[in-house]
Amino acid sequence: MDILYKIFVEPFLFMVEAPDLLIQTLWEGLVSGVLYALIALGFVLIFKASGVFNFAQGIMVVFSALILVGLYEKGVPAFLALLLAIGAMLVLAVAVERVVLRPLVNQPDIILFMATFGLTYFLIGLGELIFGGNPKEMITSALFLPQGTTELEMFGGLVRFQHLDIAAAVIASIMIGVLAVFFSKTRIGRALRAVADSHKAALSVGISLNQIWVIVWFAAGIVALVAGIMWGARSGVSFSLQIIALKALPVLILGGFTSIPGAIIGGLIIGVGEKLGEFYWGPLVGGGIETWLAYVIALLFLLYRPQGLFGEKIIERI
Amino acid sequence: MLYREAGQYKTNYAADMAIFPLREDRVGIAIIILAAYSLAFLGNSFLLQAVMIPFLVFSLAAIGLNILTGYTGLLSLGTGAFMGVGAYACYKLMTAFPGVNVIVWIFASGFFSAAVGALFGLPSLRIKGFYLAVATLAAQFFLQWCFIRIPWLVNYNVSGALDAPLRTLFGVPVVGATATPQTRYLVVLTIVILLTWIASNLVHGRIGRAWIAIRDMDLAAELMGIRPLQTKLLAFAVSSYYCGVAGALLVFLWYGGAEYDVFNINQSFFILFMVIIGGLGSLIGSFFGAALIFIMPIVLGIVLPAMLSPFGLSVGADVIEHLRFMIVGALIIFFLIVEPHGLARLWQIGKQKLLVWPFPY
Amino acid sequence: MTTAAGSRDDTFPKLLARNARIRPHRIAFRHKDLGIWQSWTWAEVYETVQAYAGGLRALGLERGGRIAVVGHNRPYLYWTMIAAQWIGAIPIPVYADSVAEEMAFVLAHAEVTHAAVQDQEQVDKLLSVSDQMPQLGRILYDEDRGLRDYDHSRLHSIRSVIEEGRTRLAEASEKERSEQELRAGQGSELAIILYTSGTTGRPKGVMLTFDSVIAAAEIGCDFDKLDETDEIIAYLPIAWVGDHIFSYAQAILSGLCVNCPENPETIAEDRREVGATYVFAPPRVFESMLTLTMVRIEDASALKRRMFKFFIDHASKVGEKILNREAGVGLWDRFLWHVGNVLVYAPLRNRFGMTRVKVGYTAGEAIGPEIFRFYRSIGVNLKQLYGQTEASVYITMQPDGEIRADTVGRPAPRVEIRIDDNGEVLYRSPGVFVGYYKDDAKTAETKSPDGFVRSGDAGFFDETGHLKIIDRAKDVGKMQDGSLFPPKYIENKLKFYPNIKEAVCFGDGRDFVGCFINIDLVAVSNWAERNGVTYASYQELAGHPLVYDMIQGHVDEVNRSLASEPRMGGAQIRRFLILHKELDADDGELTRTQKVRRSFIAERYDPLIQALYNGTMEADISTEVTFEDGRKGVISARVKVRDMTLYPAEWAASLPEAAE
Amino acid sequence: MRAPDNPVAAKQDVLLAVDNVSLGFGGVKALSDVSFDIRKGEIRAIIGPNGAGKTSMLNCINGFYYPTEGQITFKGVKRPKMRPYLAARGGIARTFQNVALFKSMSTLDNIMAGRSLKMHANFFWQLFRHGPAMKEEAAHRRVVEDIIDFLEIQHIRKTPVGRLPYGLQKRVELGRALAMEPELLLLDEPMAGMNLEEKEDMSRFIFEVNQQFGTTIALIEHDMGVVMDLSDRVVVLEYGRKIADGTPDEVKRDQRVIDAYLGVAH
Repeated sequence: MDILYKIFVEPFLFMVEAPDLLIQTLWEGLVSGVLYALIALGFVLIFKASGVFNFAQGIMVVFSALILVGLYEKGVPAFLALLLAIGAMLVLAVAVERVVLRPLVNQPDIILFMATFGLTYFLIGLGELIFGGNPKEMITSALFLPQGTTELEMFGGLVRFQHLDIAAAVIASIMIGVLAVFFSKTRIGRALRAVADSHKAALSVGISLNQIWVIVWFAAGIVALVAGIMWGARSGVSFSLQIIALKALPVLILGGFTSIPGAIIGGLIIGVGEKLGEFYWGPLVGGGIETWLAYVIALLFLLYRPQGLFGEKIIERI
Repeated sequence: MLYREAGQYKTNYAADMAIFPLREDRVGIAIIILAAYSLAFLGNSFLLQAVMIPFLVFSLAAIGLNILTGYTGLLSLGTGAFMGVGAYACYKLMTAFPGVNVIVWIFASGFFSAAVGALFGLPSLRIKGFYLAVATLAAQFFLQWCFIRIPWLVNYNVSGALDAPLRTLFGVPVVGATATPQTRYLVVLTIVILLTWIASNLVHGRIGRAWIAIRDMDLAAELMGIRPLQTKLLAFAVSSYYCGVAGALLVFLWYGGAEYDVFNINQSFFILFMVIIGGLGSLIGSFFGAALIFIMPIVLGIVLPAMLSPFGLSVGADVIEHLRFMIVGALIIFFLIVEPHGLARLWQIGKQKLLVWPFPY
Repeated sequence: MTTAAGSRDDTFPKLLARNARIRPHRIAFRHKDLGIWQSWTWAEVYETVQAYAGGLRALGLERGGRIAVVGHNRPYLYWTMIAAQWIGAIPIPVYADSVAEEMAFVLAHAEVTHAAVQDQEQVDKLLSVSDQMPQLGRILYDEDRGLRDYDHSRLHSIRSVIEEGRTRLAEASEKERSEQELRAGQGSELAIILYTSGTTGRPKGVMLTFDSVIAAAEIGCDFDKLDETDEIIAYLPIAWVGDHIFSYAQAILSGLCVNCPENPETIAEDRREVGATYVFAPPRVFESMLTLTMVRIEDASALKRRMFKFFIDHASKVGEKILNREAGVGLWDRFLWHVGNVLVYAPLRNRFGMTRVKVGYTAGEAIGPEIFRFYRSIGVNLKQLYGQTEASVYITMQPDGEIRADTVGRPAPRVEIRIDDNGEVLYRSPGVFVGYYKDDAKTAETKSPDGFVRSGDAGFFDETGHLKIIDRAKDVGKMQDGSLFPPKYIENKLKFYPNIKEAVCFGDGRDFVGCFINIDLVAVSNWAERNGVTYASYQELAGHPLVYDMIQGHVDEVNRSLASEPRMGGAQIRRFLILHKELDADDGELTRTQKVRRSFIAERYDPLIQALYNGTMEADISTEVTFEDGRKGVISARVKVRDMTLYPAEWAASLPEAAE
Repeated sequence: MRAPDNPVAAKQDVLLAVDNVSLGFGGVKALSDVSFDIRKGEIRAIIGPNGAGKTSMLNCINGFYYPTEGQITFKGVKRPKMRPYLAARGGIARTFQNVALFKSMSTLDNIMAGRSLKMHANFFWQLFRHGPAMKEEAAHRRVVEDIIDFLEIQHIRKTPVGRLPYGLQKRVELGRALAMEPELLLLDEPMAGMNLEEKEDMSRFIFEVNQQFGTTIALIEHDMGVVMDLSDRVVVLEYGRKIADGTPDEVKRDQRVIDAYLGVAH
């Protein structure tokens, strides 16, 4: 009975008793949720347009941030480095389309999935070869990202809002908004949506499939760069970031692989759920449950609704 | 070219359905097994310890994953954790019952990972494809967390690591610091051969057909009375058994002790590479994949410095490491482009060519 | 030895009993059925046949009665023959692919009262013409598939007949009677009647006694030292004398094992599985295997093609000598041949299912010398023999070490040969037939009172004592200018080319030789694919100018070779055309053994012959054809004619040794 | 080819009854209020224009879909909501409109897979592929060989089905269904995309299955000639509703059927 009490009653009592801590936890969850969503967005972009489950999205986050920081360290001005990093993402998109996607067109999903594994290895090797394997500091101030903390007093306690987190939330929201507009209002965006529905439809819009792949990979690259800057600013730029990128998977599961709003909401749910779980229930089992809680949440959710939050009900046909 | 199948007629179904119906294949297998055993006496301990033992261990794990992903079509990213379950179970059994022969515990440890695997396979009835991969990812991270957080698993060892106590077989040390690479190689080889034979029996019989049926066309399979959940759970269990045994072998007959970190997500990916590059749905492909993915970096590590030094290039160990990553990554893409069905398909094509030689078909 | 010693075992049932006694556990028959090679030992066959014989007697088959056997090579059909012989009845095997009318003629002519057939298809055929053979009482079948709902008052499954016999044999008296029946058979009695399809007219029933069939089988068994370890694959029509001697008589005599393929579609694979040690096939089988080989090799990679060509060329230089164990092959050449053996010859033999072949025979028609040499050069001990139904096969054979492509060998043991004034070959042997069934006139025409039989073939002995067959005696014609016109000789030269499936030459009594050519669809379509020739139908392909060009090249080569041979220079082909349809046995253009019916073709394609000889370059033709399902239709086409330039004959127009 | 008054079907034993079945996906109604029965031993055709709900009907019958309204009674037992393998276990086998073979397996293995329900050798023996497991394999192989023989596909026994031409694939699929020794065999357009000769063969096989093994057959087919020739009774669907039911002759004369289906050249 004691254990049930500890699981089902005590944490909630604690939430009510110290609402400031709850707010703090929710806020932190929200911020990481937005960033998860941003990474997941990269997956969604590529998955929607090419059906490729891009495992390398995580490494692209690290890789792009690494280029930015690495170039800056070598004396390149910050915003030039930013432009160059964007350029590198374009080069990567073109290269991936030429070397990986084009030869593997029409192969089963798992083969393309594995190819992005190969890409991951390649990028890890390349990144470390050029910039070394040591973790780096994100060039926060050079990019004029805000620093410092605002402490608000509420509910009888202090709640800390890091300016960086606020900026991250705002930038990510803007990014998401831009993408949404891009998809619904521009010709290319509509073409991309058409591709998601059928490849033939895309051809009728007058954009070749190859071009579309380059565009989405480039877009995903930019999203990765933004995510990389934000994550990097919070926890440094290193290859361990790619594990965080794996968190995008449960996000995608919740939101569905093809839905942008799904990715956002899924990101928030995972981010918040994870932080709440760690803070209120983690101590019961010795902590550290953040590493797996997201997946278990996704798994439980899947059992209830296999098609995700925004996916359509799958009607199996034979 | 080497085949002389003329005159090899079958007068009963058992012979016709044999796994190697042609004499030449049987002879080939016998030669390979013989060569593998003689290697124990011919090879030096570097070859046995650093190449052959890990190659065999990874082959076994790859067979395990292949049963799940290759034969049954269920993508798993939790291989590393299932291997870990086997290793930890073996450790607990070995230390709790030191009197029982360690070989028994190696085989028994697989049952624990089988049970855990089946448990995490339960969602497979409802979810498919990448969605299922996430379920196995949950297994991976959850189990890894368990390895760290439950000190009971390492008998409250302060280092938190698994160690390998001395265990003997017929008086010869097989586990522990004093076990020679030769002995360990022989034990690993025998276990791998035995389990490969069993896997081959399974995949060629009713169970294997059910697995493949589920993979190829799950709805049709179900409409023919193949129970999806049972079949998939069996695949999870058998697959995890193999991974578990491989994990136990990895810790106690190769590393001689290990930390939880051995069974991380990268290990899972590593095995998955082997299966994909080797060939989904092929036992021999598992060996090829293990050979390529495991041995290639070793070879690169030896070859690259030799190749780069004439150009006066800096050849620090870290550079080699980075180049290795790049080359492995590029090769994976290259192999997928050249032969998406893996090395096993090349092998099969080669055999077919030999069979119809000198004709092209 | 394995041959029938003494006179005791002078019938096949007696020989079977002997086999069951001396080698009860050796495998006698295998049949690829239900996916595996079902096997029967001699003891099992003996037991089954004895029961079967009793069952047949119960169905009213009597000594001297006749039973037709219709179908592909199946153990139960072979056993029908031996069971019938057990009780003194005469089995009459019939070609399985005969149309109902042909079958009705034979069955009515032979007055059969019983028929044992393979399956529903044959039952239907017989029932459809049952009014033409009122004496046919009972039909037995091997496969019951689809026959369930048939009226079974006169229909029996072979297995039920055997079962019935088995029940009866349980009684001692019946057993005794069965043994009596077995002993009652005499070697001098009629063993079998084989209907030859003949190139003209209705089939004739060749009557053979046990003595002659066994004598003939002995010739073969002794000659090649066959024994119970040998394996043969039985896939040729059971009504053909070749199959009867090789897969029936010699099998029972020497105790070798007979393997029956699963069905006609799987023969190539079944042949490979069995890996026969003793092979018998008409030239067309070897021809089509070679054609397929060449076609497939064309699709191989360039390197492999060059390797193949190199070693095949090398084999054609030294392979035969090595097989013949002749001296004069250098060490290097020998070494190269062995390398070739590993890389090409042995794998090829394996693909042909000839890995274990001790000796193979080709007979029935002349084989193209190049084809013959090809097989020998890659190490297949292929030999030619010359034989006829009337001789129970054996007339001449090629002893080891004296194997040549252009002759058919020396007279077989116990065979005497005489060459007639007009060049016709006559022979006498223990294997010769009794006579044509119910056709004394024909018998008298063919068989002289002193026992010599007219072969109908023209030939001569060369200086080494080997017989050389030129053509059918009546077919060797003379042209206007008196030069010799051996049509088949020319046609065989043409048919050597894989692209040419069939050729029909005309020239008797004419100014020059003209020729119809049938392209080989497999080879030519493959060629077309490689050369970018597109076509929609056989007809279009056959009429394609590029195909004509290619065939013209072949004809030109034949002409050159004819010009270089004695007396053949006048028989060069001056004009040819490619037929718009394949010659087909269903249309009566070929015999059931795939020989061309020259006169019938001449009549049917008269407008084309006119065109050949009146100088026009095109002619229209329409012919009636029979489709596979028996429907008839009309094909018409415009066929082009090509002119050839001739080579000057190198030899004078006389050949002193021709008519020895 | 066949007398309309089939003596077996005349027994009137109902094997499967469909009562007022409706089926909807979201807003779309695939079947509305369809009722008919299938009698033991008969060949029952389900025809109708494209999108009439024929395949949905079969999917309901073998438990792949569960009707939103109405019920299905099989062998006198009302069918609960269940997984399709239970329908298979109950004796319903089926082929598919778009061949649904296990494409990486050989013909033999595909048909062997159809025997899954009948094979029981335990896991232990499966590990060693000896003893009871091997004996069982051989025994079922024997049965499968009979089917191969019946369908005349000996020459492709060991060919991976993915390499076979379409017509042969359909034949193998029929073989796989036959391997289940079903009481009720559902055939979804068994002759679609076949040439005349293949159609004739397939008709013969279907007819012989019905005659020799007494298997009840329900088939969807577009070729009217085949349907009229082969079936004892025909049910006609249009837009998910039943518009006619009866012998081929009756159906042919039905005005609604003529309007809906037969009138248009098909």
